Amino acid sequence: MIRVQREDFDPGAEIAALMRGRNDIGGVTSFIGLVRDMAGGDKIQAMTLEHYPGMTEQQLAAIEAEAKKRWPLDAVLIVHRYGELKPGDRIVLVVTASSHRDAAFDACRFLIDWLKTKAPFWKMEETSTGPRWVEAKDSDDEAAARWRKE
Amino acid sequence: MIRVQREDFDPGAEIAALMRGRNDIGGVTSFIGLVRDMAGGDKIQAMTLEHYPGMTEQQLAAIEAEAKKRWPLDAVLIVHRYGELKPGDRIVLVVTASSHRDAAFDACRFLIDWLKTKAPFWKMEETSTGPRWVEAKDSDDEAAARWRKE
Amino acid sequence: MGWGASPHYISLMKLLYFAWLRQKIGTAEESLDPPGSIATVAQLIDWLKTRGPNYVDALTNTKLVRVAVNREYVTYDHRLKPGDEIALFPPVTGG
Amino acid sequence: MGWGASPHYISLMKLLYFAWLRQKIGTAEESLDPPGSIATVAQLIDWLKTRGPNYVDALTNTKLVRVAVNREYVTYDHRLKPGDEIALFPPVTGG
Repeated sequence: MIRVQREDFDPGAEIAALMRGRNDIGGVTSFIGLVRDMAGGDKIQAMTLEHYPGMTEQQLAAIEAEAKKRWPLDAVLIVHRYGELKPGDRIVLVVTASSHRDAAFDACRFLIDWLKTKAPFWKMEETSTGPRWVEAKDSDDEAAARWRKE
Repeated sequence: MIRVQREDFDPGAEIAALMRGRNDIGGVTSFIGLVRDMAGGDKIQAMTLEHYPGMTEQQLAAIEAEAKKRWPLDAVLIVHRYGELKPGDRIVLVVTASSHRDAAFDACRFLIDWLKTKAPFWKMEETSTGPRWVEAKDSDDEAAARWRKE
Repeated sequence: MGWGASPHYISLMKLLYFAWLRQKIGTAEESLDPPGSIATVAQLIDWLKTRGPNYVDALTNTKLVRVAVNREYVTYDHRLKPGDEIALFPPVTGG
Repeated sequence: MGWGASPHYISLMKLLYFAWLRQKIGTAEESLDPPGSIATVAQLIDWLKTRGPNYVDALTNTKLVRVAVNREYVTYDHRLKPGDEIALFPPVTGG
């Protein structure tokens, strides 16, 4: 399941809703990404997340489908916010459930790694020296490359 | 932070409490282990978790300290229950927070892998054919061995 | 069939720009009618750069220009079809 | 110093048993006063097995018997000290 929204989300409630009525799930891994108050030595006052409506959902759905193809997952949830955020605010939630904990961990990490290099979101930070667009990180490309299949 | 308790826990509230007032955390990984309703082809009616009070806390604290030594973590939480549980009930929560998502993921997985082979808990399952003690899994030993340093 | 072999007429195309590409070009969305010789993404970008210094500024460093056609990532040699929705944007930074 | 070289007297020891080991032995905890020749965990386990068939049943397959002394894992050649808290239990299955 994927959701792209302006509103905040409650990780505990999201995880609980995903598990509701199911007693066959052995392990749930989740990742929450948050806005940090510092970046590159500068204080961050706010962050605006722009995205490409339509393509975002399509890419997230493709990433979810790929994860389900690769690992035996009982449930998947991706929630990603857009709009204006403050330091400490939640940006993204990825939840994977499986009876195999390795699968839950691997799939969760795969989802966040791929999402970071494929989902069309762009972060603009408001710093004390003005606004600036966040540059893509080589380390994110490398993290995503781990999951490439030949 | 570690906690061993009979009572259930609320993963969302635990994660929120760990983050409260902190704007410097970039990523939070968590793992929740749950009681499954089936094991080895048998229906599970209940599970009793026995533990070794005192040693449990000491082992969990040692595992937490080891994780903090290996990775740059902003926060760590381990909550483990004991006593009688039902299918679908939560058993364990591991939360790691870091500005580096690889560190958060690796540390969380390390903690659950090590905990499974070191923390003195024992599961007894109530099945339709009577009670039985869960046997330790080779796959858990192998998972823990991943993190062994030479 | 070589890519110059059969230039086809591309009627009105929808162009979308995001993030600093949007800011540099000065619009988020426009409908354009490029000449019929424009068959690929690379040709379209070259043609856009003839439209003004704002396009040159946004599109010169193609290492920083990602392209999606109809919401799927494509490479610069991708052939365009009439009615395509073409999005140009910098490397993504979500998550 | 070889491990048989200097047997020391172990006064009252606290023994703890968990899980099926506890069930087989029939108690969770006992205080015992083993003979002074008992210096290591291995010797203690051998001595315990002389105490009755319930101990033999619980302790014969040593591959399934883990040992903690004063709440830390130890190996079978670990030397015991007076006042030690010694726990015997199967491989753990938490998490």
